[in-house]
Amino acid sequence: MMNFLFIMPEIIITTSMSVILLIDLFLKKKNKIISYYLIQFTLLFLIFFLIRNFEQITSLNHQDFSTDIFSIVFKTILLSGLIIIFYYSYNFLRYFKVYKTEYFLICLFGLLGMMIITSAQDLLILYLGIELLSLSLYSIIAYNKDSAFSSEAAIKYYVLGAIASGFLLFGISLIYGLTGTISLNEVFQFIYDSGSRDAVQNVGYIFALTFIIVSLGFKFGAAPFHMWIPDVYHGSLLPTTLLLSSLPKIAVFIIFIKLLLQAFIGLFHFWADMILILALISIVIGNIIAIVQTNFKRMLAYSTIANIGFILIGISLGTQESFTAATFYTLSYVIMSMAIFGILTFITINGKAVEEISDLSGLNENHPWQAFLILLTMLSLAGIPPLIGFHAKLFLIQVLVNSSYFIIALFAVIMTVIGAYYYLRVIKVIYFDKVSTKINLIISSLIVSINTLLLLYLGLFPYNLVNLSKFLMSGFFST
Amino acid sequence: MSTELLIFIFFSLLLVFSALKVIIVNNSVKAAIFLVLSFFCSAVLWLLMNAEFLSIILILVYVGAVMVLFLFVVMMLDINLSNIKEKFVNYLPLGLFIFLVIALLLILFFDNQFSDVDRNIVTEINILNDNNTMNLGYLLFTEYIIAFEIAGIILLLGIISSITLTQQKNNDNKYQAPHDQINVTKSDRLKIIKDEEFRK
Amino acid sequence: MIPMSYYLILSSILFSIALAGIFINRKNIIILLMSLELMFLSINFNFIIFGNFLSDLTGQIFVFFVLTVVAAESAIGLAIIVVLFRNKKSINVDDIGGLKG
Amino acid sequence: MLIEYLPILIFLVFALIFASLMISVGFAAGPSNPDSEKNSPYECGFDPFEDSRMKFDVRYYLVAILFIIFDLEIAFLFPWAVVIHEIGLTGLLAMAIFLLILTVGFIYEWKKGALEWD
Repeated sequence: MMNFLFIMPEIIITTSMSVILLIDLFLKKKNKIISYYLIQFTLLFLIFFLIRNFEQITSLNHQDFSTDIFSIVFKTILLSGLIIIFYYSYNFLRYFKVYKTEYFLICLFGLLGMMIITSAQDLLILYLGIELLSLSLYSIIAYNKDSAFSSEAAIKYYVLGAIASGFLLFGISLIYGLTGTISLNEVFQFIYDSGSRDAVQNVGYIFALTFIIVSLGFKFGAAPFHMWIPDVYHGSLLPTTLLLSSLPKIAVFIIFIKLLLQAFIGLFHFWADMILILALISIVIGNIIAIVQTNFKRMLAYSTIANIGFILIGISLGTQESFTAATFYTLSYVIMSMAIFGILTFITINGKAVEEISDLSGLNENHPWQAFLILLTMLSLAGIPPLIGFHAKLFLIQVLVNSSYFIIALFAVIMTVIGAYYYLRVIKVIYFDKVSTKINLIISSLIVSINTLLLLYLGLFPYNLVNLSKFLMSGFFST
Repeated sequence: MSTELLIFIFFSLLLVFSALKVIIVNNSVKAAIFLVLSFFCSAVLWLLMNAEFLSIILILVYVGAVMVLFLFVVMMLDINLSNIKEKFVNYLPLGLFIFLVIALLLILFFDNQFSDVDRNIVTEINILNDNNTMNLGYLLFTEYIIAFEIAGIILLLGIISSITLTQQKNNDNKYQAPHDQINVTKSDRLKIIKDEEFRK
Repeated sequence: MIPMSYYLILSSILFSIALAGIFINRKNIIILLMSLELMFLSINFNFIIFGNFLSDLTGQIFVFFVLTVVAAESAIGLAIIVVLFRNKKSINVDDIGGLKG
Repeated sequence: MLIEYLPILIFLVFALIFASLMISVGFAAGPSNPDSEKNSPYECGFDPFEDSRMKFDVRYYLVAILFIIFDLEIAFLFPWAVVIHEIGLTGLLAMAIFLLILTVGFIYEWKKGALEWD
């Protein structure tokens, strides 16, 4: 009998997804809360399962579906992130009466896609994981059926996402044609054996890499392929924006690692410059355009683009240090993003969800604690010590200086300073403007406070997260 | 000129023609029909490249199901054709430019990189015999089982999300409910009021 | 035997037609989706060509999965178009300007 | 191998020739003297109110979705059925799981009333 332990988490998710789907069909409308708790219980159980069997799972060595430490740790991170996101989303969706169990189930499909991505060892499974994630994202963006904005955002994202998938596949087909294999390790070996650094001989790989990187740029939301990010953030419901801005970023980062680090590290000279260009354009566009935004979600969208630029800088250097910094940056960005969108999901403005920055004016007068939480996240996003955002940027700039990229380091510092302006503007609105709207809280939540205070805690003691990032990346650089 | 080459040239020209027609016709129904034609031509060309099973699947699934879905949606949306005809010419130069650039780039690239057919890449797979479907099936159910199950999950996601998205909340169709009609009892319809009560 | 480059040139022409179709299409999202189908068709061509000339079946397996996924993807895409049409009564690409982009 | 498909090719060629022949004969031999009244759509003396194409219901779409999904299932069943003796229990189980997953989708569609046609 085959040993199924290596794929057990995926089996558990699929089974419970099917069972909850069937149970939900037979539940009365007022009992739908049961399926929500069942989903949360499944996720918790899965985390427990992974931690319990950590040693046993990571020692397994399966050829097509890796369960090394890297993938198991990332799976645990994704699961715990999703539990918190579901908790935030549930209250919001219930309050605005748009809750359906399908929303969470479709998110679970996305989670399954991300888990498959972390374990993928060949291009076929990687592609299927990416598609599972993308399809579930298309659907939850269009979930708010009554809003024209939402369906517009969905169709834009759909068309661009499908083009990106096409480009990815085109790149994969070229790689397949050039190397004759779709396994990541064999692709690596083939490129390593051919051993040529000459651009003319490698023009096939450069072509394939261009297509793949353009497509990943689309999926990541790096400029100049960022067009969908502001629209989708603006058009979809707040929980959807919360989900989009957090976990898929980790997933795309993992795809970058899998492809660039695991398969194409031999072609480092060719992809480094491409990524660097994307990174610099993203930082400029993100930071400059964010200044003129009045809509809070759009502003955060451009801030996302700028942050993605920073992550890409880390990727483009291609050393162990820089990848560690990029991992650290990704994880801390995801925590920050979950914090800010989490806070926003609990606030209603005249009975509606938060849209404009000016909606929050004078938040401090009636809800000083919420105002303080937003202050913390904004300071962290702006990169002000002693919060985690500061360490993320500092770490990256240190790596740049160590690799003697002084000009880029200077550029990153200047852009961070420019970026601080629009974050501080939010703080000004919250603390110094007059109250103009009736702000209510859906419920006051402990978890969102913990999530936000985590920024401060990790800012004061960043070493755990740094060590985790080092640990995760060490597997790729051991040889 | 061999028969194979003749077939290739005929169907590839037809394929390019119908693909061009897909992107330049105004009417979505016509575009769908031309897409069917291009799928058909591709199926023939795939047959030439020893992909028998896939060429049948292409016709079965794409011509048989996906294009039907497209046509249903076209019919469902009832688009007013008169006001979508304009604005086409404005984008034609751009389209032509993109087409020429990319086509030239790709053709040059492919011609350079893949002109030599045998490039000493040895691939070993378990080939049972020269039956394409059997080989494909054997490979699918030995090496790619995980991918196969993931495909099933993707299909499930397709079902769930398309139903969630398209189903309307209130179904306001009026129809008879024979079951309820038969089970009506006297007490449901008749209320007997006693004479004394009525007088009060 | 037909040379490999003939097939590759055909698939690259198809790919560029599809890409041009995506860019020039300002009338109708459904035709845009059909262009996407063409694009995936040309990619499938690539896989089959390479698989055939490497005498390797992996390419065909890949195509099988791409066909499956793209069918599901177009089903969801059409569902989104149905929702969009209910909200806006139009599927003209130029009418989609509620969001600034 | 390709020679097996020769009958289909011949069939197609003949079908094409005959179909085009019949249509062209119809055009050439039949009497045709059109005028504007003959060519305009007939609707009791006034211009037609609406497009002749009728709007389809969304239920057609839902049925078509189900059709696609199960069409693909059949596409996976074919190669499975051909090699069932070679792949043994593993293949059987794999297909059982696959079918189970799709059955869940089918039950969902059924219970949601996507198949109701009142």
